[in-house]
Amino acid sequence: MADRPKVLEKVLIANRGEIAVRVLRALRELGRRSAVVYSDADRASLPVLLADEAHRIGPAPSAESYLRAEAIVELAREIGADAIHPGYGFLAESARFAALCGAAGVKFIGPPPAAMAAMGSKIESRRLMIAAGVPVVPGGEDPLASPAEAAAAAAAIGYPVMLKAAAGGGGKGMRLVRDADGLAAAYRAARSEARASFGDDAVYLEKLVERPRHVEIQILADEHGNVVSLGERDCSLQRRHQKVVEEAPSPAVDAPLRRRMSEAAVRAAAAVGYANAGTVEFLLAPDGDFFFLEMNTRLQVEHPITEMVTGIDLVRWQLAIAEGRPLAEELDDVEIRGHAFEVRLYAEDPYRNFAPSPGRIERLRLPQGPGVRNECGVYEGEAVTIHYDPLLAKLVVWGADRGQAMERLDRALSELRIEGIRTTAPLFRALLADADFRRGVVDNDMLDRKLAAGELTPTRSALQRELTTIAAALEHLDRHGRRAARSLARGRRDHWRGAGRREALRGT
Amino acid sequence: MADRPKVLEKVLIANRGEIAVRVLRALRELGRRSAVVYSDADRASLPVLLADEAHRIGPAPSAESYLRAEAIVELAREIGADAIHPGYGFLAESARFAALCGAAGVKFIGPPPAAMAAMGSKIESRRLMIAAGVPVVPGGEDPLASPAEAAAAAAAIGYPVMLKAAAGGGGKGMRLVRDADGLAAAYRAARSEARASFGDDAVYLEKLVERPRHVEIQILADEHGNVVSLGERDCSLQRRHQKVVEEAPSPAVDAPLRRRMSEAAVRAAAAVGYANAGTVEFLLAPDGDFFFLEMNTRLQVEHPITEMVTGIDLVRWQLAIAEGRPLAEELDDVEIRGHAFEVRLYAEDPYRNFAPSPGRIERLRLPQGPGVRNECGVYEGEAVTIHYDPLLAKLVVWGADRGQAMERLDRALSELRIEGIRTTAPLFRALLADADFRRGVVDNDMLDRKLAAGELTPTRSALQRELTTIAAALEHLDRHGRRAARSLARGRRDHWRGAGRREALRGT
Amino acid sequence: MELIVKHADGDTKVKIDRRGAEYQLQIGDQSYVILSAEAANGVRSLLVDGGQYEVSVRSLGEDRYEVTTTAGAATVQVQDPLTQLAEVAHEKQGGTGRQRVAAYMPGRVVSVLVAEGEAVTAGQGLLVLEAMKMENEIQAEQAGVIAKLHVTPGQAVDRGDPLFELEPAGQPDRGAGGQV
Amino acid sequence: MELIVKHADGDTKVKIDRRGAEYQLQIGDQSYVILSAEAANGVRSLLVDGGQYEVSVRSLGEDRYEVTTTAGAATVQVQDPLTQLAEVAHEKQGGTGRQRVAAYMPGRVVSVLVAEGEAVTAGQGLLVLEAMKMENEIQAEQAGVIAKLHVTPGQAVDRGDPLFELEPAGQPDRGAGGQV
Repeated sequence: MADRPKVLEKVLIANRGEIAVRVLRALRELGRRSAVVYSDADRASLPVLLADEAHRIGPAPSAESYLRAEAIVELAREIGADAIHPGYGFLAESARFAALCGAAGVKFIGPPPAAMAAMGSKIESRRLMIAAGVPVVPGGEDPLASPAEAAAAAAAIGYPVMLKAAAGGGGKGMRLVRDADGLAAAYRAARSEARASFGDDAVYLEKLVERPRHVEIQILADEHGNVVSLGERDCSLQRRHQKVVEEAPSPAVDAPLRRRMSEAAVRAAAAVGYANAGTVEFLLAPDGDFFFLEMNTRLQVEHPITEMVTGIDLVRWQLAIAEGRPLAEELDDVEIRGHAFEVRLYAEDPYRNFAPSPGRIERLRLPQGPGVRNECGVYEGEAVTIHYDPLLAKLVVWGADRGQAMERLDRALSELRIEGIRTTAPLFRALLADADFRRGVVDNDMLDRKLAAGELTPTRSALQRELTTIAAALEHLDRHGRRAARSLARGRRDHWRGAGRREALRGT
Repeated sequence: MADRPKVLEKVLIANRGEIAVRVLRALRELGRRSAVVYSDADRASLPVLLADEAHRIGPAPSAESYLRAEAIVELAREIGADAIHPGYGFLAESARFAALCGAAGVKFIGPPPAAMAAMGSKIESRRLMIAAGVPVVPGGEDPLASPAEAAAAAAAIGYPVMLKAAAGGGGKGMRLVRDADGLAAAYRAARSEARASFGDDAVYLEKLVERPRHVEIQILADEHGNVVSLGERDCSLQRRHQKVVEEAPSPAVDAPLRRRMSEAAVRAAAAVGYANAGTVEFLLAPDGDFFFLEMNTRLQVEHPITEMVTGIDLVRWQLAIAEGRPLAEELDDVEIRGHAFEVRLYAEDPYRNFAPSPGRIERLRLPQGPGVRNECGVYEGEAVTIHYDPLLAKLVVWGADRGQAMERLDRALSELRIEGIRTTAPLFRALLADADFRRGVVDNDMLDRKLAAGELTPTRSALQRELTTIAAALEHLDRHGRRAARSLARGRRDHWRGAGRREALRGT
Repeated sequence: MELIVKHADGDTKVKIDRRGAEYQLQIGDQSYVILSAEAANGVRSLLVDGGQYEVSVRSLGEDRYEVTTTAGAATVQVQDPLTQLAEVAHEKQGGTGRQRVAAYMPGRVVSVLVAEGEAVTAGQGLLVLEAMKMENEIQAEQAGVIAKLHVTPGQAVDRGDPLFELEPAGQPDRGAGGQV
Repeated sequence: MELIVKHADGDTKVKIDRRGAEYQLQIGDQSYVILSAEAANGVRSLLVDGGQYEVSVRSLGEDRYEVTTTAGAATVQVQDPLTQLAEVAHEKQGGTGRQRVAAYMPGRVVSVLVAEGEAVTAGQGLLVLEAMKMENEIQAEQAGVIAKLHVTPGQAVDRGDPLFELEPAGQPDRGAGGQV
């Protein structure tokens, strides 16, 4: 660990899109020189345009560009970068990459490789958390030899429980058991299904957390053993396990629960010798019990909502920590002010089952004004390619309370225009009209449930349809008014056009 | 005064540009219907595009559109608007307009006409403030009959003093007097100059406030007699008495002074039966004495910086107060968090003595990301006309402290692009490099002094000049590479072109 | 002038006339007087019945337009009645037949789940396309037989590239004018 | 290819060649290898000597360009040597003479401070234009005589409209090839 601060004068950002822009901004504010890598698909991307330096790292596919650990470390050395910021995704949680950086004398802006490795293993991290007194989902991966053994284990952790195949995955060999009566039959069924599916009939059980929320604690840890919590984010709104809306604070967390979760998160980080920014994810049960899920050993996509309610700049602190600076005292008891939401703007078509929607952004108007923050990685006129994660931008809003923040979000979405491609924006307006969401009564499966039931399908009002008709007719008249008049005089040729088209169809 | 809240369902905005957009956003967030008036020059302006309704009010000149008080009130009645928001400028401080609204049964979102009239008169407001115990600049407009009378008055208020012609203006008949020794001679000179200039030799004297700052207090007053202060803004950076940069809190104000100034401002508002949002402007002397300047009986241009450090939405409160709601208790002791700056982006060319710069905005990239708020009234592709105030947009930044806010401002300005017209943006980058500004050591005349001394003239580095050369050469080559090659073969015609131009010049 | 605006959910007939900046529109028995002003980049401000609406219209070619309102974007096609007649005539002559399906976005073919000549049911997965790190299964819109496959696994496709052709079940009957 | 880039503060000679996305530039004795990529709306990313620079170039016609860098905008003119020769020749033949001053922005003439035939000194106020609620005094760039006034108070002017013509002091001598 650094004895005295070593200023990181030049930092290489090993990422792209909005998170590269986020890190660039922090570096520019701190007066540090910023360098980005780019793939051929990203030569004229927004992060490149905003960077002090930009270096080609390979062709478009990630495996040949943003995932080339050795090449990126080599580049950092070549250009004299003092450090690498990995962003999220790509190499951000690769302990191997962090170690490569260390070996090359380039500071990795993140935790020590050992902490990453410990948290990267599901079994190892669970063991460490239990040892550190961090609550984990009761149960365990020890095989249960008989119905009686299963019944004893279930009684110990309490119903309902979930039987799972040790070799399993994908729901095969899984059985939900609500009470002791159903256990023996479910045990036998699960074993037999596990044998059939995986050739291994070992099963174990875990307590079932019903209607859980995903609540996570943001922590900062310096390289001198200090760890602080900056409160929670509620990320329960997920589509197929992908977060789409986050908020802070959580409507389900009060001050005492926040304190308990924060203490658990700080213990979790301390247990692995963590340093830098990190997030401890928990499942929160409706009764207020919470259970360690995993730790994300990097900056999170949704970090801005914590920044909005605390006033703390997490990326600045990542830099400061990497320079060996100790955490400031005022971080010990940060006050939460107001309420923040983040919605993720993906290039996906919510009217079409979230199909990817690459293409040129013909128009981009970001909302502005009070309480609005845009974390956007693209610009108007840019072509969104098929090569990477479809996250284009995040819209973040702040309000004095949850109600005001929702009003701002709705207002901001009404200003937002992304044209030429489809995005998830319409989903959020539908969500803002949903009574459960408005009351803050959500759980991790709610979005998928509602989508499956067709409840959140964005709709077009009769008025909007009429406007579409009007606008198209006006445009057509202005463009073709003269041509149309002419076409009356050559009706026969129009018939020809029709015939030509018919031929083409027959030819297929 | 309203007994119980009357919801203002539809509000007409009697303004244009960024302030119309600001008010629109608040209405949208509150779910109220918004209507704007537009002149012919503003038919496709940003406020029109964002409004629920838009109504033509006349041709481009303000006198025939935005200043047509009767027509605007009549329109409000016609369209069933419950209220009119005047923004700032135009009719915002017209007591007559406010009275017209009242007579028509349309709520004027601002103070009662009597309060506006009282504060609109320099002499009347000074009298009221003295009666209310609000400090005013010592001295007075009573003519001084002799050098002895002048000496007595000067001794009473303390040196230095300024002798002024009662009939005066423009510096004629003014004399600065630093001590008793110089008074008699200055008195005679001022009288004789006053007689020569105005045919009236009456002179009076006022205490001279040296190197004053412009510090103003934001207040909110409800219609039930409650008034609160939301702290101060420092607007000392002015060019020819026009504010260009504002910050909150003031680097010159500590907690006890803030309390004293706040108390004075609350007394000032109470003295005239004020209601709604208002600003009490003070001159702040380096020794901490402060003096009432005037009260602005409307929303200020620079209101966002107060919103940034308090978390309070002033336009929402304007609406709530106009609906007869009482101030919330939490407004009594609002905590200031962090530091905010606002810079005003005018369509003026700082490289050309701030000449107006109308034209089409060929490119507009607003800065985004943490701590940045744009209050922008225009869009890319819009033509800025010559008809109105040249304020295009305000860039507002927030930081955890003044240093971070300055870093953010510099970063945001580095992202900002407004092309096709010139703006004041380069001035602010020059200002951020100024040692006095960075230390917060400013006064009301500093900007003019430094500009006159050529200190803040934005400069282009050798590198930037080289880049300009390179970019132009590349563009020219890409456009004309082929044509240029051809032109070698027709050198004679190029000589002809030169000759043609010569002829044209001779013809003028 | 009369136009037909074809939405995904059906056609709307419009009678439209322009007088300067003012347009007179008739949709069904509803009449509108509309003021339109162009902002920039395809954006218009429409004043209709006391309301202001920001709409954005982008030409996609072939009289197709993408219109964006506050509710999002929709693609419509505008036809004058003569073109419309030609198309109706074509359909009456039994022009529908084999369904040719093209890629609606660029991507890579991950797997082909059917073989040429195979009978498929409506909704059955036919092939999997990958774009933006997400896999998308292309399903049969109706029952029929795979008449032709144009792609193989691993192949990159562009928007508009043909993927396969489907001969709908019972099609020959319908083509001969019989009732299904 | 050789070009002359004319800045407000002087001319710069450039030798430039393109090979694909790579440009070779020589300015004075400084050589550059530059990679350029176009973003959108006139914006380019230039990679020069390990630095990335976002520049924006807009053609103003007649080989004039407005270039915006982080330091703001500047207008330059690019000429190839032949055009340059033509202009130099023209100046040598004494083509400069009466100075014609045009409005550089649209506005309204508030007042005219001089009369035709009046002798003026450099820096003297000649007329006042109003635009955007601000008044702007137009001053004489050099001493001379007002040869012609094109405007009267109250008149609206467009960008480029002639305001007045100034016959510089001593001009007839210069025109005849004499030394001033």
